[in-house]
Amino acid sequence: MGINWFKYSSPQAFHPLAGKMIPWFSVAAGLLIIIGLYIGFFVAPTDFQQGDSYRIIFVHVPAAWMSMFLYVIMAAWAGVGLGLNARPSFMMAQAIAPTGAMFTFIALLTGAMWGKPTWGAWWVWDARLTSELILLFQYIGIILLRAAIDDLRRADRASAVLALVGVVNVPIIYFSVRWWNTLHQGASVSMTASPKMATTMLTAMLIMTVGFWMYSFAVTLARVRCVILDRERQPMWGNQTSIQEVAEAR
Amino acid sequence: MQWGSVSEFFAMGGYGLYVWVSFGVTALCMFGEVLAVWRRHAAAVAESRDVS
Amino acid sequence: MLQTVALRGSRGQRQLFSDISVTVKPGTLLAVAGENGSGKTSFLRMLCGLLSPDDGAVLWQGKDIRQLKELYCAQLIYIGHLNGIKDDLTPTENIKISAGLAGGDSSSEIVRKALEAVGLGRSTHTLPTRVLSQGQKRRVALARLWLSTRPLWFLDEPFASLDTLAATYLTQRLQSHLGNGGMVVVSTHQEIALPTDSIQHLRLSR
Amino acid sequence: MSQPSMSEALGGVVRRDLLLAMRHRSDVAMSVFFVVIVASLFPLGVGPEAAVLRMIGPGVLWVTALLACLLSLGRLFTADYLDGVLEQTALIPQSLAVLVIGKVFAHWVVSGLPVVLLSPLLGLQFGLDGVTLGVLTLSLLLGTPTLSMIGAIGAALTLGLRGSGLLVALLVLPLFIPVLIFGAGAVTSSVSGIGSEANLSLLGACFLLSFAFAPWATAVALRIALE
Repeated sequence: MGINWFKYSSPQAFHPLAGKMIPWFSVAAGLLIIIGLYIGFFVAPTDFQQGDSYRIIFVHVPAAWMSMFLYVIMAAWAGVGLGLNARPSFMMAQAIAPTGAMFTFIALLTGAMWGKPTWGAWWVWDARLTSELILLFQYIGIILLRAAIDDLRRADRASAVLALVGVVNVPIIYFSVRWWNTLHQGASVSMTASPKMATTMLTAMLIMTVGFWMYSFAVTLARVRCVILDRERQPMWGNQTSIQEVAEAR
Repeated sequence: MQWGSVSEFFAMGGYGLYVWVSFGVTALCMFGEVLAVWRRHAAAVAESRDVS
Repeated sequence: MLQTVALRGSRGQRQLFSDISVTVKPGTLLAVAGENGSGKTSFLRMLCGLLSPDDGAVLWQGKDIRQLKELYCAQLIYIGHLNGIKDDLTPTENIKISAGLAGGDSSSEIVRKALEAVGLGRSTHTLPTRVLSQGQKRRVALARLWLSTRPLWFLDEPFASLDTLAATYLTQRLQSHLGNGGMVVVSTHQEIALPTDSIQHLRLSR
Repeated sequence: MSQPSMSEALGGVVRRDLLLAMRHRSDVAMSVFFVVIVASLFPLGVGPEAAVLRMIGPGVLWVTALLACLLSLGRLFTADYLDGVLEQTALIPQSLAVLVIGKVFAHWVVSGLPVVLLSPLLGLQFGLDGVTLGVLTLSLLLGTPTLSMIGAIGAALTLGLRGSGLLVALLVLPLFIPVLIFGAGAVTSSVSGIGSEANLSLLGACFLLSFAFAPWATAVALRIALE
């Protein structure tokens, strides 16, 4: 188990490869988000019930989806890292966390912005909102745990364990809050009560989501490059030339 | 196209504040993140040049 | 037989040692030397499976210890830098409980004999370990060796803070262990007064 | 060679920790006293209206028990880590996850059980009736071991870190939420006369789930901390 399977897919080789991929993802992200916004604002009609406030969902829903996707992907990398003792997958997990936390924050904030005109309250203890909030706490916990550990190896592995524990926790929270809401009748407001969605709206939302995916790829890859450089700088392999190469290959 | 004028577009049927704060903050977060990663990378490259 | 195959270890970002291949045969002792910070402790912890190597493997009877897990733990005794004893328990309680956890005989009689064998007088057996001196605490930790029937011992600086008398007791115990076909890995700065044909030296340096 | 049976190993770990707790009785008294004083502060802050107290009582008592568990988590592994007993525990030829269960159990007997036993008395301060007091005790009896199990993961992850006390709270509190919801929910539903069986069985499910996964995760985290 302890064999380093990724010995040959070295970070030094990955760094320039990531550098080549980032521009493509960035351009794709930019184009898709512009198209998504165009459809969202100019093609999609005004909702007869909610008026134009519903347009917030074009960022809210994709951001909420991304926050969960990214958490699962981060946990998957963490699990691979623990299972195969592979440092590059820990680096991926480390690079995903801040972007995931950011999307979670966006989802919460836009949720409040959508909730105020729709429900008349900035915040309700809805199962989705609550699990989103806990998701943010978990992202922050993982980032803080990593920051608190000086030894890189331990930091990688400890935050990986926490990420995996969190994957079990979030669905449990979702269902427990739903259960709790049915107990406290009256306080319960469900987002599923929103009206049936028109095809154009769905299209805009999906295009925005794909755009956010591309954005996440680009930013995560760019951050992995920073992580690689930061880690190489300390003479792990006692190999100074590799640092030079990485810097040149930029 | 449902917008009669530019001001109507920005008013968003009375929900302008909510809509534009949402989109604004999202844009701000994303651009901020890109900028932060960019600067971090530049700093990391500069430092690794110093080391070698 | 204990073997290491191209073992590489690091602490944080710093590489300590690499490509260490040694074999410890029954009845022999491996003395690990090296300056402070050369990785003696890490090497010993790696051999008992507390630390995983960056590269290479540790083999017990030809099998990787990461596969053997608990079976391997049942073969070894590790006495590290930290004594692994509780300050608020008496030496008797400490040894009794750790002998029980090791699955060995933990009758009062045997525990008393072990403590006496390291030169701890009866009056100290029922005091809280907290009030004993460093050397006496070290003796309590080492008393486990007198209860053990396990073949493989890892001792990290066992002679540190021991007086000459206690050091003699320990050397004698090591000798009888080796005589019974046991294996010992010791990290030490001192010469060990044992027949030279049973000692193998390993020097760690970066 | 010599290998302890599972019960021998478990018994040894539990016995040592309980023996140590007996030598530090004041530590035990502290976590109990913490719960009593915090639970007594709430009525003083909120006011003496019986209806209000009865409404907030379940939540307050549960949050208090949760905080008491959180505060005592620091003691779970730290001493063993510092004096080298933890690495010896990791070398015991038994699954470390099983030994973790032993340690958590001993810890719960010392820090959780006194709170459970005291809870009917605290419930009286909030004007809970007889049946509800029973539900409160039962919910804590099911819930506090779950909290200790989950908390052990956080305690192991933050072992030996700077500011680990605060960090462990940040890591563990999100994981405590389902237990809090079902535990306080059981008592609340008893107060309002609805049956509390559903909440209690969900609490039991949480206990089983934590029992199945938490010791294993804690063992992994402990090995990481020991490296």
